[in-house]
Amino acid sequence: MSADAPLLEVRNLKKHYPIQRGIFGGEVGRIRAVDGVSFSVERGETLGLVGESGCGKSTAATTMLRLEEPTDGDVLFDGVDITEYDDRELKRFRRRAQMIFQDPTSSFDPRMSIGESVAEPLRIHGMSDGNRRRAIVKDLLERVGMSGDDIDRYPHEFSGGQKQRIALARALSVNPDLIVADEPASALDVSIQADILQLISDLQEEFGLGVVFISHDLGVIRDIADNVAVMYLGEIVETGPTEQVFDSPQHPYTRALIDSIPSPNPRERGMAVELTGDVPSPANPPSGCRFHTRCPEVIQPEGYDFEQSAWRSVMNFRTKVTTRQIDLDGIREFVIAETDVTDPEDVTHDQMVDAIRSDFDIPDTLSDPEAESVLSDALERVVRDEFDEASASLAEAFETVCATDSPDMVRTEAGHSASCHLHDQSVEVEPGERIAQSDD
Amino acid sequence: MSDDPLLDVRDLKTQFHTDDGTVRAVDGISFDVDRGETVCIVGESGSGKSVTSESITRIIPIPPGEIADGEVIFDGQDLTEMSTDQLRKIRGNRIAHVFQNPQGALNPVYTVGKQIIEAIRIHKDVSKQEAREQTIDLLDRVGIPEAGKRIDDYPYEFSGGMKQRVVIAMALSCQPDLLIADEPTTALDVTIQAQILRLLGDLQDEFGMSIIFVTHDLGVVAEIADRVVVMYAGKVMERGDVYRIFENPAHPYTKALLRCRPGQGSQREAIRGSLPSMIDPPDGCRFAPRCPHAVEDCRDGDQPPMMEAEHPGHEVSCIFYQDGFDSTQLDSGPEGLSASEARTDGGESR
Amino acid sequence: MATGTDPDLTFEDVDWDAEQEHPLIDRSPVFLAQVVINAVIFGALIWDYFILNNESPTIEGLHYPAIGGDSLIGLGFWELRRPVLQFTTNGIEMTTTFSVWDVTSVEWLLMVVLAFGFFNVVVPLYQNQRMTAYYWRQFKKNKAAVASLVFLIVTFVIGFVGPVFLPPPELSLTEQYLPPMGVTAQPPGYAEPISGTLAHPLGTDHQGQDMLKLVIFGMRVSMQVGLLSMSIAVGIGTLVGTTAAHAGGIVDEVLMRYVDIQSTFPVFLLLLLLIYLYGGSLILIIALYGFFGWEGIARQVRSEALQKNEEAYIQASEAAGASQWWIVRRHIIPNTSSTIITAATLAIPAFILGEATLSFLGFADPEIYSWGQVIAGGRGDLRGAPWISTVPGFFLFFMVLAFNYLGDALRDSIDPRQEQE
Amino acid sequence: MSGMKWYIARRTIWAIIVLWITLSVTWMLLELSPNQGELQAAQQAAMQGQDADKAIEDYKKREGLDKPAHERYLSYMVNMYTLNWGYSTEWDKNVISLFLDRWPFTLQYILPSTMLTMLVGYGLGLYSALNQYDRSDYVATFIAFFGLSIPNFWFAIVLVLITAVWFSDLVLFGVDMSMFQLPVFYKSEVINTSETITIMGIELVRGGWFTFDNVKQLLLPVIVISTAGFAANMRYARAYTLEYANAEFVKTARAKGANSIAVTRHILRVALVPLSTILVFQLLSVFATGTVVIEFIFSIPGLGQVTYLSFVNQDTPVILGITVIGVFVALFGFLLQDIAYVYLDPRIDYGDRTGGAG
Repeated sequence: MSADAPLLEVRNLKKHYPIQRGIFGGEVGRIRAVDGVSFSVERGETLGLVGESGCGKSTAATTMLRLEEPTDGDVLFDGVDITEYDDRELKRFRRRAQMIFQDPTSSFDPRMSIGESVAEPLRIHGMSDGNRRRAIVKDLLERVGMSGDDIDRYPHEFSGGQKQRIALARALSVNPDLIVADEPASALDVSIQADILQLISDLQEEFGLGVVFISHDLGVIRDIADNVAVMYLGEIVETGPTEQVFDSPQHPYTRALIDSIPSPNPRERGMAVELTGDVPSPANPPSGCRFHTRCPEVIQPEGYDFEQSAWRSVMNFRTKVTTRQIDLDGIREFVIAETDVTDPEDVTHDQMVDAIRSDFDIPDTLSDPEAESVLSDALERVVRDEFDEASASLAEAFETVCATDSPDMVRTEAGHSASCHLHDQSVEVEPGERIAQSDD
Repeated sequence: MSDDPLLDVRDLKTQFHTDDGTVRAVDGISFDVDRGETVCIVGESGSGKSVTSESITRIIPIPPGEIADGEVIFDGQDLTEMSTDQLRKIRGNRIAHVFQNPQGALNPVYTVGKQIIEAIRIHKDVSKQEAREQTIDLLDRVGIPEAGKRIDDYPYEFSGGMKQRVVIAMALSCQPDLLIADEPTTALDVTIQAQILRLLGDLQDEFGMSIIFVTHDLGVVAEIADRVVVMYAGKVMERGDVYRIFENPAHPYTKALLRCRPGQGSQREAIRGSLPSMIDPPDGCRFAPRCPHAVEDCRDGDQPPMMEAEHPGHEVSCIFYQDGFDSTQLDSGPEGLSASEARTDGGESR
Repeated sequence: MATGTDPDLTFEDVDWDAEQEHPLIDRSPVFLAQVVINAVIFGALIWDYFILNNESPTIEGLHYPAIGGDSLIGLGFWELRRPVLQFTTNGIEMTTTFSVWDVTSVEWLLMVVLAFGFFNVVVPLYQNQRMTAYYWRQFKKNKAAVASLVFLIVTFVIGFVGPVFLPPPELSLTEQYLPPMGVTAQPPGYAEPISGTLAHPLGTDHQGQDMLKLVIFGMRVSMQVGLLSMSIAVGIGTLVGTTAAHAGGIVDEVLMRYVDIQSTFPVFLLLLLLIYLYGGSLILIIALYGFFGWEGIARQVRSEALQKNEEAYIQASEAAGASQWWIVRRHIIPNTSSTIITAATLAIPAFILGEATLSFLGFADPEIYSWGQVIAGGRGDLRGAPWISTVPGFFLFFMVLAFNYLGDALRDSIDPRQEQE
Repeated sequence: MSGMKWYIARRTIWAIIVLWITLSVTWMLLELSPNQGELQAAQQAAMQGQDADKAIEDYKKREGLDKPAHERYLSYMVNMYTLNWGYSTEWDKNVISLFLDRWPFTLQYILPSTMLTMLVGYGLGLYSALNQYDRSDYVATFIAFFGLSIPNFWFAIVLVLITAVWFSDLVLFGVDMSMFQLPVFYKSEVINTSETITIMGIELVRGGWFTFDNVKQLLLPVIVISTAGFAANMRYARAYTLEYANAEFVKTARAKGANSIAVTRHILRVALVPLSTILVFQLLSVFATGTVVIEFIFSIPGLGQVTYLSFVNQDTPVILGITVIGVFVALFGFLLQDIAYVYLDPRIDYGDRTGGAG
């Protein structure tokens, strides 16, 4: 154990879940819930882990505490790798690192009084004297703003906010060094959220705790975290001091996320950057930069010159062609629904091409004639059900580094780290584009 | 078109009869909605905002629910007087609903197409083929790619955001005059929420309908509302123009709500205590037990009547706006409840 | 260490290295009492089977001669067992038929089950009075269930206490087909209609056995079958269910596949087959119902335990360092107990009905006073003496009905899913 | 839909495996038990003053019991799968042809009972759930508990007492109830005679399956066996309907303006998914016991009666055959249930399990 080591350091942590089939469970694929994340937390510091649902932030929490076995990577606690711990050492570690959960209702055993629940970690770690436990629990309840007389009451007798206070008392009971809080305030009404967050930061200050605070709510993260790590699809895309990340986000995803928060000022409407589509499946994450399928700032290939929004649409089209996710019969039916044609046989090629263009919001003609010829050729082929050829020609013509190479985490000009090709010095980017904002 | 509002809710009371007593979920509220405008009903969970939205077309479960009193005038007709058969002709046709949880709002065992076609054919006398073509068109308009293919998919094959688009398409199937959206973005991620909010705005421009938008998120309110109704414990606390509500909030509750939004750092302040019992609500102003400015008179009698606050159309239910009180007192620092007093009350939750 | 606890102790003051040296084993007085009681029962059982001669009764000295004959004519049902001294007259030892308590295997089992029930249901309810009061408030709302509970308790007491004081029903050629009290009928073999009397409140059957006694002795059989089969089935079901849920993987697969197979095999046919092969003694019927009636319970317990495994309090306990055994014992089993208790309450009537059906068809032990047998015995005399078939049927019906109402109400009142709403 | 075919194929293979396992278990049980035929042979020999041991040996040779266990097992399995189920001494008939003679008598009341069980059970369950706080819900619930609790053999006796004994000489409100009197025992002659009678110029056939007389004598059996079945179905239907009655999609359907029939259809269609998984089990558990009891009480010469008598008379080949048929019917039922489930629930992933997702 070294004194300078951070309280918790996570290095390249991975958690994959196998997808099994059949009785004997042959593995046919894996869900990459957490796919190589690294960060560290100091004593007395709060790290905010933020991302959309399904980005793997909760899995990261349970894996870094070894509540689930990591697939790969190291977790250093006080400089010692906990993934190497045996059962006895793991139990000691459990005393020093505690967890708080999202749902205050289900995090208490309905058949135990809250006194028993708060005392449970004490019992588990060997305090056999009931009177001592009772004294400690009463003191704890008072410290989190409850009354010591509540000790014999049952969970259903408390409100959500109160239960979350009691959950904090339980986490504190064994005097831990680290607390991992998984969305501790998101099940609560906004009006009491602030109280719980205040309590967490008060306790953190009082006891010098390291806190990993997980949330999907950027506002909450901004209020409580010292440092923030933004997750997308199992990876961290940007990390740095909270104020810096919020004031000058360096990754397009972070920018989009911050812009998506509705502004509390009714005079500043409609400023949001709209991300198209949904988060892809972690079972089959996109190649290269995982965000490239939705990125509004995806880098254009060399030698073409057209609008970013049209480029984005062409990229979407390309993705669907490659995965053969364009259903010609469906488009034919769509044409019938939109036009006077009634017989599927009568739908012309041009109508089909137009329908696909409008479906992907691709302009009637691209501003770059060379690109337009590649695209219209590909569209023709798709309508003729020649997906492989279309896919090949599109891949050749519209190659982008975002889809081929995975970006490294680099230090940006703003002073903190992000993993995006826009900051990657080896990638040729036109001058104006490096700090490109959304185009509308 | 007349100058009358499209919807005029007057003194609506909705109750639920339970084993423990009568829950007065909505206890006499009034507001109106003009044609083409968006009215946001905002409040915490348990404030009665969802029940209000479901009482308009009486889709609350009856029993145990009951519309005990009040009028709901929609385009000149009182919906509370209507028979269920008459009301059915309005539901989905002239007033449509979108609910919070798109996961639950679609029947899992029918294709989305079948469910939208059903919505169309309930009100319009069209052939199945025609309804199908209209459905594809609707799905395309709400931004579902490859509508012609997706129409035959089951709900589980859609993501949360896409499901909500399907639900919106279903609600728009008969081009309603009024769309009631009950927390339609709460279950979604912020990025998807932004998509849905923009979609609703675009569709409103296109169809010219009015929207009642129920939410607890003031950010969303600021994003889309024309007018705002602030509810607390079954009562309206304040209503008015969105700019007034955000720039000059009148009611202590509204002020408190604005102060407890996340993202304000140390400025952020929680509202102490918790929601009163809706079975046996406190006397006087419902917010008085949690109000930092409450005085003796606040805890007597009924909820104060709506008073005009500075500007016409901006009304507030607070005795500080009545004669003999000074509403500027509300701007000063909190008094009344001391911090320790408010900390652990909370009362029994359910 | 344990004495003189500082009331101002806080969590920061604890020296965990010192605390961890203390033993973890929980030795509560209740646990010790349970061990002692079970030891006594098993000791007695061993004594009965190995030390005592198979022929001799377990408890001697409680000699109850059945006082029949002339002196007590007319007492009918009301005649009780009375201990009487044995005496010798003129060098001839006078022996009358006396009954002693030769504890049967069924009764041994019952004692174990009752002790288990007392320590694992009654004592915890007493210890957690706040929770018990909460359950009771919920349960009380269902008036029919409260009535059922009272009815069942009365039935249980009568069924178990009755046969201790009452001699078993006796065949009597002179008292056949007596109608119940207040009923006038003309049973077969009688030239004129006769009325029932107080001596036999529910009349007698075609062999002159007192109906009320048959009902009371039948209660005991039904209760034994219900409780014991239920205990076996619930025991196996809980074990298999929690094991499958907790172990997961191949263990889960194998156990649940076995459950599939067992539920495919028509239990009734299997019972007939096994009774055909091994005879229909009461203990066998109880065992068969117990060992082949648990699949449903196992499935329910498994799915409930799987659900509980997902609850945050399990994760919280794990995160606090609890062992798997701790989690199963402290969280999973207590929280699936409502499912288990409900399943148990609903399994009892099913087994009672099953045994009655078997004995109605004549597949059960003819030595046992089962209601099914009495009902079957009266089938031929429906016209002349309908009470023989109908009276025990009423009791059977109400007992099963009461258990069903009770189970339904328990499901509503102790289901934790409802508590969370 | 190839996933579905594969799923059904797998379920079929599983059914065959289960059939094999149960047959093996039955064989083992028979092996382990004292052989009745052997004992009979010995007794007979002893009574006739012959050598009992030799008689047993002869018997074993005759029945092929002297061969080693694996050969006996093999020939048993072959016989079972080739429907060579042996000869019933009691009925003096091939076991298969005995069953072929008898099954229509069972089916004729089982089929209407199944229909009644489902229609009344689901109908009443749906109705009582949709009127949850109504008095009618309490009444329906009581009816269900009544059906669930009444022992069917006793219920049959009580019905016989009322309809056959009391109605024979009861006059109620001036109406002679004897016209409603129902026969106590089933008369199979009704099926076999082909006499016709003429009432008011209309010619009526008196013999055959679909005749008034036959329906009349099946009335009580159908009522008794349906009562037991519908009660359980009603409880389940009510529980699942309640689960979905306040679901969001039902609210959505009502918000669309759907009428109560359409709303009910939405609920029922979803509730049918879990209901389909227990229906077969419910029916089987009621019918397995029910047929034996009903046919015993009403003397219906169906498979239930064959079951009862074969056990009473210890007719081993018949007992074995009945067991196989029971297992087969159950397996077939569960297979149907699996297929129905696939059709009812589009979300099913055909049994493929995914490891824990994040």
